[in-house]
Amino acid sequence: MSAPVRLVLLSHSAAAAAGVAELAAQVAGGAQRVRAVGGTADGGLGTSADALEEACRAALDEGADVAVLVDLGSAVLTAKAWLAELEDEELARVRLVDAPFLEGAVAAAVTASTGAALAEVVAQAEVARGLRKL
Amino acid sequence: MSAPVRLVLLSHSAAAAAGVAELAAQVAGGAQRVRAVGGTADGGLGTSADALEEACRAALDEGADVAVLVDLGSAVLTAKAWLAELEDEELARVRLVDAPFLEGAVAAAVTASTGAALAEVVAQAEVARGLRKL
Amino acid sequence: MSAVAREALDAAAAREWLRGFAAAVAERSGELTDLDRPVGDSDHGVNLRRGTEAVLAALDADGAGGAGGADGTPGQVLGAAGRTLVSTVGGASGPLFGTALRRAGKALGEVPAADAAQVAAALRAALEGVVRLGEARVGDATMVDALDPAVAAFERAAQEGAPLPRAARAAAGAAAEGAASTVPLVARKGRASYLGPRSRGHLDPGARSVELLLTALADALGADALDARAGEGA
Amino acid sequence: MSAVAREALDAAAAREWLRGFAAAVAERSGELTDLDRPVGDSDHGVNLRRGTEAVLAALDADGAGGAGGADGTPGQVLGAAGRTLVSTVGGASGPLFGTALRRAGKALGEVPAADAAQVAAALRAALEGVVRLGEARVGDATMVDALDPAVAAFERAAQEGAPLPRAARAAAGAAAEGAASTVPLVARKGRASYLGPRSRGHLDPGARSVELLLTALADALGADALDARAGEGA
Ligand SMILES: Nc1ncnc2c1ncn2[C@@H]1O[C@H](COP(=O)(O)OP(=O)(O)O)[C@@H](O)[C@H]1O
Ligand SMILES: Nc1ncnc2c1ncn2[C@@H]1O[C@H](COP(=O)(O)OP(=O)(O)O)[C@@H](O)[C@H]1O
Ligand SMILES: [Mg+2]
Ligand SMILES: [Mg+2]
Ligand SMILES: [Mg+2]
Ligand SMILES: [Mg+2]
Repeated sequence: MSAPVRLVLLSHSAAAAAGVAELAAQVAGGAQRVRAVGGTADGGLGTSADALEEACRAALDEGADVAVLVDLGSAVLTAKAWLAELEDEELARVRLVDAPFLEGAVAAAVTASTGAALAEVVAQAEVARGLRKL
Repeated sequence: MSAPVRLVLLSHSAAAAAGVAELAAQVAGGAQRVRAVGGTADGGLGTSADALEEACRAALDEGADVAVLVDLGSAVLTAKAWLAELEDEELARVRLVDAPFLEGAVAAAVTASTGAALAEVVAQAEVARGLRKL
Repeated sequence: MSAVAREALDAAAAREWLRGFAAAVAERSGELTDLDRPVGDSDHGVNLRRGTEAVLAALDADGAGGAGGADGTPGQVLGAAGRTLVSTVGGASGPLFGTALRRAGKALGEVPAADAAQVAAALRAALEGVVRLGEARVGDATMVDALDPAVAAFERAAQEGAPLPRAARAAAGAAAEGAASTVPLVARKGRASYLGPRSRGHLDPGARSVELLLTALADALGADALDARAGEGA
Repeated sequence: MSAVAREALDAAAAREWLRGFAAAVAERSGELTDLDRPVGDSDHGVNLRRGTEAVLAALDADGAGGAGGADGTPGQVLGAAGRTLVSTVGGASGPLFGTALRRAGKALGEVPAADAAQVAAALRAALEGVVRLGEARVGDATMVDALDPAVAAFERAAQEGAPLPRAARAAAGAAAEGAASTVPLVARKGRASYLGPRSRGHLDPGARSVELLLTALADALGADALDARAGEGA
């Protein structure tokens, strides 16, 4: 059996992260699977590497694998800079997802809720890139 | 000169709409260009056609054109059902955008901030579909 | 439920239809939400109930005067209810059911009392509106799987000269079968489609609601009274 | 600013470098943010200031003992500051400057006092870290347009046997030119790239900060003292 997958949603906006987490948790049938990380420590718009680390660490420590979704380019940099510090064993358990923030989070949450493994969760979220709505 | 363009962001989550609006307003250099519409009238997750109508109507009444971004499939239905009731003159001034919610909103906001016309704002937002982050 | 079989859908019957639908949704709200759990976001009953309660409130507020009043046409009654559903439901079912009722209302036009053929045309318009909006086809595991055969059954009955209530009962039966047919299907529209093949094995909640809607129509038209009479006659 | 020209970058010099950078950022914070207005989101000065203040606080807290203390190596001092920047800045410049300092620190390894060649290698590692993380090339209108020529100028000076402070001054000069070179460019990385061709005509804020960083290095190494002495000697 593969490890359960937790989502970490990293946005420059605390509200955007929390709102998307709320949507993802609804389709995933449970908030425990999704962690929102948004805004700077002083409440402004930005990303906090410390908050990212804390959210990912909590999931890893529970034995879960982690899919990280990011909003804008600089969140990618924050996430990649943090990933660069991980040891190989943990690095294999965290994946940065190349997907639209909200759509990818919802797709990942649905997939994770079925007990799918990290690679499958990431793949489904990345399918959301390019999906048409109309 | 083309009409100014306002964005209306329709999400099932009030927080998601507000957070994305906050990000879009930051890059667009002004909150007056972006309206967040999220959640049901009773504060739950869902979309309110009335709130959508109100936000779009306010923009149209100011003489602005409107680009509507939506989060999930049922928001598309809400928006399309509302659009179906518009008269042709107004219908030409409102466009439903086929783009990822956050990424499309940011691209649309940047484009709108340059004074671009509705068609160009929509086109730039739709480019965000399929863009890679990594 | 009408104690007498009606020969036409007038404004009073339309109001009774909507009230009956609202009552059924209120009663089955939990079941509808449960159906939405495995394949959706567990809100279908809550959504529809919010909408139908708003419809009830508007009917009550209008009294006998406004569009919903005794003076209105059935088309006005349905159109107003459709707008209320679009405004208030909050989920996909709002614009879909709302569009259905609005289109039906529009198709009825100004007629004060619609006969079976006119109701058939209105239901066909409702289906077309739902399909145009949601782009689902039969087999996609949505409400269309209930509404499409229901409309076809109503048309068939009307063409064969069945009385209006019986056509409605046939439609309700076909809707129930159509809803049941969604169980083995893979959803291709709506939230359930996010699940891909894992959506198989569940009855689509919106299809069940369509069954409730058409059952309410048959009830409002007095299909049972007709059946009872038929039973007596036999 | 060091009153005497230094022959090596030791931990004390590294700390002075970081303090000088923090002071420059504090002084120019408004300008940096203004540069970020037309092409970005008007927060570059605020971002970097948040980060460099955290670096100062950590230096103060460490006193003479910890990684930032007199006993540490310059590599430790820079590595710790880099981690602080990644943690605290909140914008793209955080991971980028943070990675630059961490990579520089790592390249310095355990040396207690780095000579010009070792500092050159550290700066090259910093540049490589920034490029690997951000994937910008020269000409994309980012901080790389300042850092790349600065590292090249430093290496050239070091190879030609220039004293450490003079190599740093050459790097600072090249960074300034590199920053200015971004004005006519279309941004292809970072937020400014959202603007497409409309990003043309503006100096990249991150490139200006790199200029401040290298100027602070030259100052911390006492380049001015060296120049003054050279002036006296002439
Ligand atoms: N595109 C569509 N076409 C037809 N019916 C749809 C479509 N999308 C959703 N539905 C119907 O809507 C029902 C779900 O309604 P509801 O739960 O109220 O909305 P939501 O999915 O937004 O939470 C589904 O069971 C399905 O019958
Ligand atoms: N991918 C990248 N590669 C190199 N430098 C980058 C990249 N993205 C952004 N930058 C630099 O970061 C600067 C902006 O920093 P800052 O305003 O603090 O962050 P943000 O853009 O997240 O608000 C830009 O001026 C540019 O020099
Ligand atoms: Mg639902
Ligand atoms: Mg819903
Ligand atoms: Mg910025
Ligand atoms: Mg920023």
